[in-house]
Amino acid sequence: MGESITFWVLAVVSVIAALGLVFSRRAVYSALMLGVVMLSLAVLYAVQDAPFLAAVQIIVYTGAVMMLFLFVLMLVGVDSSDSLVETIRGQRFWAIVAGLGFAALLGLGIGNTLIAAPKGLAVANQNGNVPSLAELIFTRHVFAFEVTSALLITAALGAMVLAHRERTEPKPTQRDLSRARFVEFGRHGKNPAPLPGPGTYARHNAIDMPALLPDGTVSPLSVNRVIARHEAEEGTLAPEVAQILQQEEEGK
Amino acid sequence: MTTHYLVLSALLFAIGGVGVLVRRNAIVVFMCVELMLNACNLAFVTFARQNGNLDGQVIAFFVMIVAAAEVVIGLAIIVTIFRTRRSASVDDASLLKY
Amino acid sequence: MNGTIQAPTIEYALLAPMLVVFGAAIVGVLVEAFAPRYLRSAIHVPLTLLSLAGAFALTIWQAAAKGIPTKAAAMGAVAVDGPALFIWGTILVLAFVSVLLIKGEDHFVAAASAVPGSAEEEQALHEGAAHSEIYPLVLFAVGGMLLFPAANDLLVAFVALEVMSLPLYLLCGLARRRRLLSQEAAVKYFLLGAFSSAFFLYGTALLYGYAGSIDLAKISTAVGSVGGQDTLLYIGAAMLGVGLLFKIGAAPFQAWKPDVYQGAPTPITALMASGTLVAAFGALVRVFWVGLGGLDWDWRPVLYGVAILTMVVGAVLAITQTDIKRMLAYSSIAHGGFLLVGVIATGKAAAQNASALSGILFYLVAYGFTTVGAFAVVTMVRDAGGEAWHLSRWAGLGKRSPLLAGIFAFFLLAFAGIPLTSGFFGKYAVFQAAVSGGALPLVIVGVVASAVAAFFYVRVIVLMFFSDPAADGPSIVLPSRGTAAVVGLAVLATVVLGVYPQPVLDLAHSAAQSLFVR
Amino acid sequence: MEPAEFITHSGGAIGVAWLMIALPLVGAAVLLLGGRRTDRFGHLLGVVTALASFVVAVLAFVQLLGFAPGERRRGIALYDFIPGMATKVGLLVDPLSISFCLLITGVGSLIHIYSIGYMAHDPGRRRFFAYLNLFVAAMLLLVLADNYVALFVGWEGVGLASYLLIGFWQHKPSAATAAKKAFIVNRVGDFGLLIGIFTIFATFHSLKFAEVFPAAHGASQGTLTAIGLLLLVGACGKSAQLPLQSWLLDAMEGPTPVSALIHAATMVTAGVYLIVRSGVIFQAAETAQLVVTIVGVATLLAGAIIGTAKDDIKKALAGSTMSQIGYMVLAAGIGPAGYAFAIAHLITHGFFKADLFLGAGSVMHAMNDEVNMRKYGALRKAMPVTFATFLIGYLAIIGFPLLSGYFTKDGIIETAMEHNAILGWLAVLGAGITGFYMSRLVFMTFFGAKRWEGDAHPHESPAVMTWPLIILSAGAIFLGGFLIVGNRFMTFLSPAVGLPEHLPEFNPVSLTGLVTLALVAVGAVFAWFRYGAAEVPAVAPRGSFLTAFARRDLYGDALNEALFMRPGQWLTRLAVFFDNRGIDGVVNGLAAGIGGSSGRLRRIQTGFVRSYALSIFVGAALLVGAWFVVGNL
Amino acid sequence: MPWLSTLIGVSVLGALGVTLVRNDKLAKQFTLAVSLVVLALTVAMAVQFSPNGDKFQFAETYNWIPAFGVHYGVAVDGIALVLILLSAVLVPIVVLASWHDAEAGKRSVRTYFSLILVLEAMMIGVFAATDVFLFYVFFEAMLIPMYFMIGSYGGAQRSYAAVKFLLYSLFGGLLMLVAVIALYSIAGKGTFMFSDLVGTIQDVTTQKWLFLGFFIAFAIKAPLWPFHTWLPDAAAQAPAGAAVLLVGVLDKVGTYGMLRFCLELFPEAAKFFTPLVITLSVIGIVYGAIVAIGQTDMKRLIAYTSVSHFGFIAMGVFAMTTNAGAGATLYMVNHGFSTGALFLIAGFLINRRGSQYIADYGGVQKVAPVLAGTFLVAGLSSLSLPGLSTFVSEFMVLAGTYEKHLVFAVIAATGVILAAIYILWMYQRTMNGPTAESVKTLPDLNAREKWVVTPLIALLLVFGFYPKPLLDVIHPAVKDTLSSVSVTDPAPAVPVAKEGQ
Repeated sequence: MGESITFWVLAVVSVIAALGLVFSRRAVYSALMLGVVMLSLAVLYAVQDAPFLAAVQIIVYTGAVMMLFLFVLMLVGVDSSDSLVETIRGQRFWAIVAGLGFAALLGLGIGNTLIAAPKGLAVANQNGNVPSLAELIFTRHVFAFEVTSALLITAALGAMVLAHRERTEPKPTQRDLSRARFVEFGRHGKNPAPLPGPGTYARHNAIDMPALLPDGTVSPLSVNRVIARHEAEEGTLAPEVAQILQQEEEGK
Repeated sequence: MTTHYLVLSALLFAIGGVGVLVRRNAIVVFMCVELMLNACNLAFVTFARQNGNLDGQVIAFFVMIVAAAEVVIGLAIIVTIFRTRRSASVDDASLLKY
Repeated sequence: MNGTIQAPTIEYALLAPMLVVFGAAIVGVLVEAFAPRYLRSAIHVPLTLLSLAGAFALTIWQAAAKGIPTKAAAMGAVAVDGPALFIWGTILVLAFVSVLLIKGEDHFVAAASAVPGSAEEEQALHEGAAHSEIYPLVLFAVGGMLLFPAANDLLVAFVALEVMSLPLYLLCGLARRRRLLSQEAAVKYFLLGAFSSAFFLYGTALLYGYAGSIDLAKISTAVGSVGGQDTLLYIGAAMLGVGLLFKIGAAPFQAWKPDVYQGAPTPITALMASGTLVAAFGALVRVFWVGLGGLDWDWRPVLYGVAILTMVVGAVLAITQTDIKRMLAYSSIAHGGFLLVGVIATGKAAAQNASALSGILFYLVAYGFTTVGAFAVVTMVRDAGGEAWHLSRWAGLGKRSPLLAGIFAFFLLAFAGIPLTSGFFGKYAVFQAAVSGGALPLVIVGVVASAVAAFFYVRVIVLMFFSDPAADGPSIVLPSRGTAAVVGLAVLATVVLGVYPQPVLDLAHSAAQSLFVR
Repeated sequence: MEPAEFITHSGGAIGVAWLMIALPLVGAAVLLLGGRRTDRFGHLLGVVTALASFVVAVLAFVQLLGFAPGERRRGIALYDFIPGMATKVGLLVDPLSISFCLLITGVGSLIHIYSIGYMAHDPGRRRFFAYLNLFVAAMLLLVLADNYVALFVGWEGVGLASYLLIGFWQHKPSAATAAKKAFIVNRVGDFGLLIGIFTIFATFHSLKFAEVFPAAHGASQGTLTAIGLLLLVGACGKSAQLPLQSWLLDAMEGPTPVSALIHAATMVTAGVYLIVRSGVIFQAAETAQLVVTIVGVATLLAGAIIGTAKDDIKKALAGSTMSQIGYMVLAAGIGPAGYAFAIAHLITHGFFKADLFLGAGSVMHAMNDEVNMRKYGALRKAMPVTFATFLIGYLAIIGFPLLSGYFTKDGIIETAMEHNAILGWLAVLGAGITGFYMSRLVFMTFFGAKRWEGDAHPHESPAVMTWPLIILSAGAIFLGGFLIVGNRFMTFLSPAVGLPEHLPEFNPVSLTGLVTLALVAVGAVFAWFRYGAAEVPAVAPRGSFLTAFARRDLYGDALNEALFMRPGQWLTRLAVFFDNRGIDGVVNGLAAGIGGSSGRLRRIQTGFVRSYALSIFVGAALLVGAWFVVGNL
Repeated sequence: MPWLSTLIGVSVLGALGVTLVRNDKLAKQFTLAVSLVVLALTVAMAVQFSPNGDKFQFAETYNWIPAFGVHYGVAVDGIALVLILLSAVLVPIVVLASWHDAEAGKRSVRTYFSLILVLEAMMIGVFAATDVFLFYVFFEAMLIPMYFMIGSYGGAQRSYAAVKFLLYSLFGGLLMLVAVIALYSIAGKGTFMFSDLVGTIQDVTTQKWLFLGFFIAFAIKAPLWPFHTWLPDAAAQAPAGAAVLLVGVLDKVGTYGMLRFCLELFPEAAKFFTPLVITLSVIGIVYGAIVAIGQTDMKRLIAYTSVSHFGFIAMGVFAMTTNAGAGATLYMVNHGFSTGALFLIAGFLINRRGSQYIADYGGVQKVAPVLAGTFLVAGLSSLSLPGLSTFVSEFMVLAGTYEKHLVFAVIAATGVILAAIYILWMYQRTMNGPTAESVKTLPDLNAREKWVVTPLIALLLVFGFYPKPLLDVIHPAVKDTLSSVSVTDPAPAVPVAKEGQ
């Protein structure tokens, strides 16, 4: 009975989360939804006499893989949200038709199968789940296990190939950099100093507020462009900031 | 109960499949693939109990490893193409066609 | 039962070819880590070639000296049987040839992490940087290819599939020129590959649920004995089929092939078109014949349809292609369809199965060599911006470089299945098996598709020989020794298999005679 | 009396009868292959070979006469031509063939000689003689063949020679067209003959006269009738009988000696030869015989009518030829009673018509190749020898008593009258018209006022041309009487063709004969008033409907054009269109269809990875669904 | 002595040799020498052939691909022998005729002549093959050299024509491949040797399907109506020499195949399909002739005449009487000479004037009488004038067909009239009439060209009057073929007393 309740709760949660994964505009939400699904599944694993897998699911999947996803999402730009307008003609329609059809086919197929009562894992797990799994992995499936190493090496190698760039000249020191900044200043008059920080006041303590110059006007240099763009979309952009950005735009 | 688990797994698999079809963000697409793999794992675990042997669990374990490796490669490729195109939309990668 | 685990027995000698390849790959990675940059290539190339040659020698030694084993190795995970050994030999030679091609010219990106067109890339190019990681990656892929057709259970098959595919996903994105296309190919290949392997996995899950095991042999026994769960079996088999058919590029799962073949660096395309196809077919045949052998009344009509669709789609779509690599990709799809005809040609009698299998094996060898040769020629026809892919650039090549054009024309004729080329006997062997297997209508469709396919092969010949050369036509690169060797070998194979196929047929026969171990 | 047995022969002149054919053939070969080198002596070689052939013919004739009448069918075997169909072909020397041989080589030699003069200034004279020789050889093969295949070889061979000679002045489009027309119309006849031969072969499995004729009675009536009619079609083509007559008038485009030799004296009579030679078959098929006689009568009238309206001297003579051959065919259709008259008329006609044609040639030679009789007149003084010989020929053809034509033509008319009164009276009518048009021709040419044009200076032809005329006119005078009186020829011919049940008796004052003479006289007198005494207008008056009818060859060409040429052209255009658009269109359309579907189908490959995924997804669903369906079957 | 292998081998080695010669002129002379050697060897072989001996002589059989039951098996019977002779005779003539053809487009001369020799090897091979598979191999492989000859050295539309030719033939060939495979598996003998396969297929329905597989391939090759449309394009675009080999020899493989394979392997089906095939043939005869009349391009016209002639040959093959069969075989040979002569002389003419269009000519006889004369003789042979060998064969075919299929033979015989129209009309338009301005300076045939034409015309004439040497060889083979189809000639309605019996 307990299993039933757990199942139904988690089934509903995981399906909703899965739908959320598919239909949320923001990639980050999708990622979080995926996390929810994974956690739900972890519990379901545990319920089905697979404690080891449940743990691995949480540690490896939710812990590592999801983090990787989030990391890349951040790298790619967390602010970008998908437009959900379909551009390929008929794609969404057929996708949903096929999805429903597929689900119906699988659901009906499996649902209609006469399935006997589960044999249960009591026998198989009598030495404990982990030792039994270990025995299988290191005997019957040892070859697959060994070959998996090739997979992991490939993954590491691949990541290196695509992301790592070998340095071919010495790394510039602080000294070099500051020298370069001033050379630039001398040539083009570019400000060698760091940009001004955001405005920090009693009412606002956030990076989305621009700094004020001594004359009370907004310092364009302190405006975070990414945030400004967001706010412009949402309509919460302060008018003076908007004005400045406008001016800058025209100035170009 | 087995049937219930299986239907859930089928549902998740189908949702993942639809997700691959409708989402444009490569990362989300990839997440949907992961969802499909998770659905498979659920089926494996369920069948393991159903059949009373641990093979299913072993496979699920392997799937997780494979998925991890796949994620690394996949994300590396996606990042690379993002750096080139400044876009994570899979629709933008459509020079090769017909 | 007090927690002691019996140590598994692993027949190292049997698995030696695979282990050599994997081992060399790992050594390669170590070289990458520890050897100075300027030495890496010099170590990699011989290492790779030697390991492949060694693996080949071990395969031969196994087959010739030690006889064909009758039991699965490595605790039943890997089946090193006649067909597997034959396929290994084929893959190893093709991989060897492809490696020669890889080392031949500067096909690969200087710095993969650099954004195309950026200063970094310029600089990398300027410094002559190169990714020597290619070689271990190729070795890993080849290792996967070896394992895939020998996998005796679905888990190993899945792992092998990934081991084979992951390096290829990467390699696809590493073309030196047209990097946008190359990266796009990688991303497409990767996403679709992952998508399809999910299907493969789900199929595995259902079959596991049905049979209670993932051993092909046990599934096979279950097919006859388990009742009431046929739906699981059907869906499982179908989904497994999706994963496998995707790898061989059968319609309607063929869409990735042209894009990926076009975008990938040509030597990698050659490797994929030859090695991967061979491996995937080996696995397909093993899964369908060994695992689902009892189900052939069900899968045969389905594959029938798939084969027809594949042949037609491949042949028809190729007609209007203007890119040489894309055209060859479609041609590869069509050839996949022809091979499927052989897969369907099973029968109840072992002799029939053996003849169908030997037909497929022979076809794979014939097609593999020809296709590697064809891609090798593609690498030699260059424009200012790299390979001259557009067909219009090939106009009049016959006048500019009669030898090369002649060789390419010969390959095309082999693809078209003209007698006295290897392609003819390949097609013949497969069709003959199919006819005696009762698949005559399929053969007729195949024949019509061949005629349509002949059109686009012939069109290229027309372009090369019968059209006047473009004023600023592509230049023909003087081939490196590697490329020249590849082309030479391919020509030799195409001629010899076309004129005197008997030895290879004998080999394929004796490989097929033992059929698969279970 | 039945024809005699065939006897295999060797030795003597008959044994080397093949020399008759070989000699002119060698001559032709030498002249054609030798090229310009033989220009100098080409004409002489031509004449010599023809004469040599004549000598062999005479010797063979003499040898033949040496045998008893019942042993005068001598066959000589030559070689296996077509194993299985025409094995051991050979030559047959019998009274019938030797008569032809003498005519062909005799008249042929004369015309060869005449041509030396006539063609003296033609640059292609050597070629001309080569063709003439070729003709003689082919014609001799035709009549000497002892089987239908060899006969057919000769048959088409003379057609070829005729083609070459009609188109001898090939630079004239009209000549080239006429030559082609002659060949094609002849081919229509040959088509019939060919089918006839096939029928014979299918029926008897033999084509040899010696084997077929004795067995002919065994065949069914239908078969024999069919064979007869088919052979008749062949005869119509070669002998310009209705409805295949149209080529003969056009054939006058050829040089005049050709018209004399081929299109009057010899080749056109081949049809008569064929019918007489196959007499056994015809006699067994009455229907076929009836058709033969009808064709003969129709043609003799048609030819005569055409002859009345022609201003072109050669065409008028050609009409007359048609008409005279019509007489022969009529006689040949009657059976053994008519055979001798047919062949005798054929021989005498050979002489006097050759005489007339060569005379006409002589006139044209004198008049700068003018052929329009309206531009002649009063030539009798300018060319006395020509006039005299022409006059003899004229009298012979209209059947002036005691000249050749009188005996032979009257014989035919009498026999026809006996056979069938309607045919007889129509033949009499034909004789009357002959009297008119031949008189018209003579009066317009030699009498009346000069109507010469331009720089015409008519003069008598050289001796090499006049001597043949003289010899021929001698034949025209005496030959008929010699052959007919006392049934001399009929008896001679009988071993080859048999004898009628009762021999005809020559009756100089029969009713038919008198009526015929009267009609001829009326025609001649009428012609005198119209063309001798009266002024001949320089341009032909429009004339009545009948005149127009005759002038336009009884609308034969118009009919051909409407029935065959136009629909043929239309059919050709349709067929070409159908081939390009229909059959080839289907093929190309199929190719274009595949190409087009490729162009459309490749759009499926959109380049969007999501589309590809969709196809995989849908494909997977279909695969699962299909598996279900198949699995649950 | 392995005659046939020697012939093939000499040709192949010659082809290789030609590519090695560095000098174009030398290459030509070498090719000519090789082809003459082959001719001499062929004649030497033919002399040793005994017409009443074994059916297949000079047999050689070696295992080639035991896995498929394929042998390298060659031998000749009378039919194959005369066709090999035809090939051997035509090749030197074509070589001589094509002396300058390859230079026109500035393409490789050596390749062209090498291709001719390759083709010769394959032509000999295809007629000599006694293994069905080997036959198929040659049948298909033969396309390739011809494809290159048309495509590389042909006229303006050459690539279209070449592709059409190749695809058409390939398609037919592939259908035949299916039939070949099916024949092998249904016969279940594990061998492709023709002699072992004869009579193995007993089931009539099976025979019919297999027959169709073979027949369509042959009908395309021959080409029979309505599969003919590739021929006018290919023949019109091919250089004259290639056109001669194409129409003169290659297409004969189709009718040869019908006679050898369709009849003997599937006798019941052959009988069943006889009305259909003969109908197609007759349509082809009349249709080809009518379309030929309407052509404006000389080479296309000649090609269409061949469509008509192939109708005669196919009709003769399927009439199934000794005379028709022997006639058809003889027709194959004669047609090679006759059409060969027509194409070559038309080619000489076209080379001089640079146009294939009939309308561009007129009055050539005046300026080039020898050319015109030989053209006329060739034309007359095409319209089967008695005295030329084509007559004998056409006569035999028609008479033989008439024995069994009266109506068809009569309709087919109208081809005789139509032939006169198309040939003479073409001749009139090109050679007769006033000399066209553009041809006034045309030279007459030169010595080389005369050497090309003379043997052809001589052969036409000799066999026109004395076809016995050929027929003596052909007859026993055809009789044997017909007896294996178990048909007999109809008996005469009225038996006659044969002379000398």
